[in-house]
Amino acid sequence: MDLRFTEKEEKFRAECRAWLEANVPKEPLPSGDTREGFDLHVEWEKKLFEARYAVVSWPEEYGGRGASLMEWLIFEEEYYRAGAPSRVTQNGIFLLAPTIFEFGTEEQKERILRPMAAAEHLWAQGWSEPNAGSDLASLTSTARRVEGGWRLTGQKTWCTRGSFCDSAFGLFRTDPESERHRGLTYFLFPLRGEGVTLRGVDRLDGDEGFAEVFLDDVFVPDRDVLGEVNQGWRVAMATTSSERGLSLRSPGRFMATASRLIELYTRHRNTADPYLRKEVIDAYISAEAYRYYTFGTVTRMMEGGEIGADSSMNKVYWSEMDVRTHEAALALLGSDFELDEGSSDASDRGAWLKGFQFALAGPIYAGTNEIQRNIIAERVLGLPRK
Amino acid sequence: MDLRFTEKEEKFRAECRAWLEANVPKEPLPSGDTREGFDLHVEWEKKLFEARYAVVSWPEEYGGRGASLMEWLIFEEEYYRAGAPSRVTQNGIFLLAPTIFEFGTEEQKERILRPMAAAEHLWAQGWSEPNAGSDLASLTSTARRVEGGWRLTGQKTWCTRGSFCDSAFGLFRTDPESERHRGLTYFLFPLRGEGVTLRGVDRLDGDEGFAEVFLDDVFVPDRDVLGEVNQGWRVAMATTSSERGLSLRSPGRFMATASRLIELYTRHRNTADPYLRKEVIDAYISAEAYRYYTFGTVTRMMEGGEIGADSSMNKVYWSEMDVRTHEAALALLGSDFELDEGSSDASDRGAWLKGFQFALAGPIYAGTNEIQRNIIAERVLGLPRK
Amino acid sequence: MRFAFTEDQQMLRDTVREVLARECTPDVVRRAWEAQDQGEKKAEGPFQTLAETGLLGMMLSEEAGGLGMNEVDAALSIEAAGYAALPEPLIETLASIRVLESRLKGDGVELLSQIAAGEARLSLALDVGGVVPFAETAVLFIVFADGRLSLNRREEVELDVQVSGDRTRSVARLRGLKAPGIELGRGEEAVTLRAAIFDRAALGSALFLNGLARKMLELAVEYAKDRVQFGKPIGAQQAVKHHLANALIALEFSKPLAYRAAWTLAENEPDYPVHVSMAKLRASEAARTIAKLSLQVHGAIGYTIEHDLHLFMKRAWALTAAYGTEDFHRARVGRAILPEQGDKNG
Amino acid sequence: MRFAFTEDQQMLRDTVREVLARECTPDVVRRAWEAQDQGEKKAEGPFQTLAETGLLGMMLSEEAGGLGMNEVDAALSIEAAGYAALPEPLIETLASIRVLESRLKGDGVELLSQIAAGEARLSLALDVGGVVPFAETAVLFIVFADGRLSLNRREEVELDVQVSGDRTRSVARLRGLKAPGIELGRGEEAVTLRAAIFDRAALGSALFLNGLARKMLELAVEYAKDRVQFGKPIGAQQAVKHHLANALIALEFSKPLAYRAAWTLAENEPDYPVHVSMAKLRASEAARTIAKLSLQVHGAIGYTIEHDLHLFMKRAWALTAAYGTEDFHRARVGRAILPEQGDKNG
Repeated sequence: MDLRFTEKEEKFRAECRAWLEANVPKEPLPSGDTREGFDLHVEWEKKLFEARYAVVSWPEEYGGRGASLMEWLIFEEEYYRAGAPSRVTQNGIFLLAPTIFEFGTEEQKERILRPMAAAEHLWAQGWSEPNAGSDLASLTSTARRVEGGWRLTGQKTWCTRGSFCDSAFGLFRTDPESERHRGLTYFLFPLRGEGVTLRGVDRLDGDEGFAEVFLDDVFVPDRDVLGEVNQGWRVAMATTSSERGLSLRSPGRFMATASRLIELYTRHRNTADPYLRKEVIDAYISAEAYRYYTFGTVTRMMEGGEIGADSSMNKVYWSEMDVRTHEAALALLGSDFELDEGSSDASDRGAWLKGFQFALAGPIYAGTNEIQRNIIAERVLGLPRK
Repeated sequence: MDLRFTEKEEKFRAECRAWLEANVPKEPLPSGDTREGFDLHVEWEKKLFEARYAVVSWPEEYGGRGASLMEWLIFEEEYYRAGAPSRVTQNGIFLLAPTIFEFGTEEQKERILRPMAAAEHLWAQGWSEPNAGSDLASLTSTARRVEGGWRLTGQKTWCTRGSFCDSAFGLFRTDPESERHRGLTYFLFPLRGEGVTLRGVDRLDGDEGFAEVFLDDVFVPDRDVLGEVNQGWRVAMATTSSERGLSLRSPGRFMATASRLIELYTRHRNTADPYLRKEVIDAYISAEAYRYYTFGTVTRMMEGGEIGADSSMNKVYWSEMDVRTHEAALALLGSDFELDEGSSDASDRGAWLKGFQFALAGPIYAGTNEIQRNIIAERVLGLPRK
Repeated sequence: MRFAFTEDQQMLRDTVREVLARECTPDVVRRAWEAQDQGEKKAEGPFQTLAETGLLGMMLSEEAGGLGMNEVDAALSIEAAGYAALPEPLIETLASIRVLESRLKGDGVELLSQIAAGEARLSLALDVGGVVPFAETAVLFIVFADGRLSLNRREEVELDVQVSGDRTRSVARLRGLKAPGIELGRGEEAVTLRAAIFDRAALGSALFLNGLARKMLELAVEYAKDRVQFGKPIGAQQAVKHHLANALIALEFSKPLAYRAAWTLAENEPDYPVHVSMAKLRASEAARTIAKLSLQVHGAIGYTIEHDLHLFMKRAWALTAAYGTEDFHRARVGRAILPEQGDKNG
Repeated sequence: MRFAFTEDQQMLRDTVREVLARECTPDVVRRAWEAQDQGEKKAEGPFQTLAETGLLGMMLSEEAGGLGMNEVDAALSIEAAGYAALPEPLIETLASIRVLESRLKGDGVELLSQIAAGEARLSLALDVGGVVPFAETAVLFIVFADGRLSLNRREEVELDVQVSGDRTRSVARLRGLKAPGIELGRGEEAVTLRAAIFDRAALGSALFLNGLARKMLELAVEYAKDRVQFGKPIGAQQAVKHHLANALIALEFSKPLAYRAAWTLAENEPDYPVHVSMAKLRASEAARTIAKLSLQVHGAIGYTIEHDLHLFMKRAWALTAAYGTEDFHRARVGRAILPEQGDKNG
């Protein structure tokens, strides 16, 4: 055990910090989940890519720096510490890319990864269907074999930023006789062009965060099948595990939130109810626990271990911590609780109310916390399924 | 709505208070769940009965005062306010008696009720079996028809104060072909005599609170069948509903605990962490909410309504409130938390640690809170069983 | 001791429920949202119909055209309005109309009838620097500023428009007064009158929150029965059952505190503030909890503004902070039951 | 940054586990309970065998017969002792033996070997008026009184016997000293040495609590797999699954804080107290939560002293309050990260 960062790690941190301090926009960008904000975020992503900070842990050939997982955590800490914009590329680089690295052909890697990291080609996820949410295996969208490829038909929903992206990835039933987890194939498919209809869906906080995607006999060439035909479930599980686990929610994000909470408390401490001091301290400790838990996970992975079902613990923990931290912040705001981002008087530009609403999605998406707790109980603790 | 007590109610309260102030032992009795304490508690119960305070809501002919349910609540408030001893008759008067009033023959009422209230004949419950706890319907103890009565064989467990009581009540399978809820009969059976073996089981807090009862061909005359043969489940449900609902846990008990917590806080407030003020206020409000909720229930019942599945809400609420109130108290005690009743220095004679351990049983007994939540969801909210 | 509502009180509630079920559907609430978002003037709607039932003026004396009713009589109706997420200043009107009756003379009396008829919407601006609801739709405001309590027309009040998470509330910051308006009281008297209104508005919020909570719970129950995943309704899953059982418990143990507080106000019991505080605190906590549980049961669909849930959830969030935050009310209970700790925190 | 234990550290843990699995079964712990209840002198047992593995003296320098190891080396072994609910002053011994080595001279050095050999049990009495564990079985006490830190034989210490909820702890109140004993430090130095021992004991308690929590969780998991109700194991019920998942999460996010605190102590990082406090607070909270969940899963059987659960649960409760309560440690973290609020509460 050595909890000092190595000289190399410290040097990397210093570089990241310096670049971010010089380059992060002074004024926060408008939400990346609105049309206007999206474009500005894409501009930022391009800048990040040019400086080779878009995907630090990827091999250099795809625009990364070959950084270690530990260095990636360091980058993330610095990124959130600097208050840098949220990543509109994240569904691509965190959900799809790990699957491509594991299952993709060389051609797919060459063609897809660099434009994804460079924010030249934007990716949305297309997991859920109206009747297949938690129960992903009940999906009914189909792919029909045709000359040189497949024809996709069906409806996908909750495609984050789907209205603004170029392509999406998801599962389709390629074996019409199949049921549940069998006979599914992992496809990359276009969000524009013939047969594709998009409908934006406004999120709780008012941003057009989601799209519904209607596919009517949309052609997808063979080269856009990821992994083997009819093996989509296995391929997809690799991705959902990274969504639930390490990638999407790095400790840096929560450390930054805890710091902002401490700052908010400092401003309000003379009027705040004394018990809020407890809430603030607990929020800080929770973020610290998450940080070191993650250092432990990353050490294990760097030494050849796997995340596995542990990622479910991770997901339950960060999502509930995030809600509670925001609840403490809203209590500190007192009667200004309700002031939204449009308010001139809203504290921190309404970031706490918006952040609270976003936090409430945490226990739902990427597999509800109910499902995660089932996984923990069954796969980690070995309790009986039925 | 009229939240003033009537003159009659106020007069009744004043009478109760005066008698209790004059008669409640100045020093708390030893635990009624120990041999020594039990005998002293029985003495107290006899005194209570002589003054006609043992069963105020029962008809006068059985030793009661024909008091209204509201007056019973008032009596309970005064009883706990006075710090009077816990009731070792409670399994009889609160669990068995309501069933006898509803299903018993005149002969049973005459023979059983008054000695029960007078603490001349002490009753224990015999619901659970080693393999039938939450799942009461899986019980396997049997009753075999013989001349003039039945022969009981089997094992009952968690019989509170069973080692000290005279008789018990419980279900036995009278139809050997039957399964689950069918073919059961409600019996009153002896805890002493031929074929009965008792084994005391020490509870978490060290008191011999439980007994296991082994029955080997124990004869029970026909007159000790309560309700109809093979209708035991229906008869028993009336009793468990009063256990879960109003009877066992009157608001007076929790109001008294909240008052003691306030007093404890007052003593410790200069060293206590400020957030504990919040816990104390919340504990007080919870007890108040419970009190008025109960006034609502009692008003409804006095006007001809039923408790029904609402009693499950009641049970979950008081049991979790009780745990939380004791947790706040233990936090106030600081490093003396662990000092038990044997300690000269234990605050309030160790009542908080003992009370905490007792409170922890609340979410378990009388139907676990998990079962109660199922009942609330299915019977009150109408969610599907499967 | 009788802790139950009369048949008359329940009948009034039923009438209000019927009116609102017909005239204040979620679509109507949604239109109020959209109207605010687009800066439109508020459409006419359920408020007028409610006024026709006599609800708005029910607490006025019979001489003033009312029914001489009290806070207990109104309680279930406010709850029913919460259930419908009525996007109108009902809490504000009922909290203050009797104070207005006692103070308004001459021309002012005409205003009373307009308020009771739902023609002149009335809101409350009880703290300079505080958040004022319905700042865009109300034409009259009761303002507490500079030691005076006054009734002012909108153009007399300096309001700085803000945006609430719940758009139907069209909030603003009270900066002060531009013109004195009709004085209702000054000095000690103004403080007393303001307190009487504040506590009634806090109670009204508690009742409204309980109604919102009931609706959020019902939406979740219905969804849990209908939504099939893994081959059965999600409501058959024990985790979902327990979420909804917890929601119901939170609600059912909040309601008695609100009813009791209504009674103490109706009877003018001297300790009514502590009862109001218990009611408002628990209603706020329950509504927040139930919002969270309901959203969790709904999953992603509840996270969109296409679904109705958010209409109720955002109103609930806003009301938890209106007329005293949870911490304000808890501290007030604390002052009544506990000794002070140190020299603050009391 | 490498956050993992070495193979050597894990091997030591495995050795300790094996010894304890063999020699410190629940029955052995139970006998320690009963011995205390009946005022019997403590039986010999696992402590001597542990001492033979070198665990007690591992932190001594090699010159003093130890292994020159540190808090990180010991961490997993203390956790393993918690898992077995070892009814011996392991936390106390490991927390103080290095301070003793640095201070003891002449005849005192012989005591060190007796302590390391498990022959002379050592306990801590760091506050006059505080609760001292193992007051009946320890023969040596490190006492902080009157501005002095000293090593005393039992007969030199004024102890007022009390009863812990966990009988194996045989606690007493420290009233003061009857004889000066061997002085380890005075004034500022005594305060510094006391703090070094206190924080190590707090960390030891955190690790021990995590071990206890792991055991309580495992007992519940096994029970949930075996116990059949309604025709299936109760562990197939989602509510039980979620209880146990919550227990595991509480534990797994407590452990990293304890390991980090061990490292800061081993490295003598200047901010170690705040890390110790985070570790002790979270371990206490986790153990309390897990005790409650484990009991709930066990139902009535867990509520008896015939079942083993209570041996672990009561130790956990006692340790949450030992070497700083949760509130003490939270306040210490607060002082490090937050500005003061008013003139107290810091």
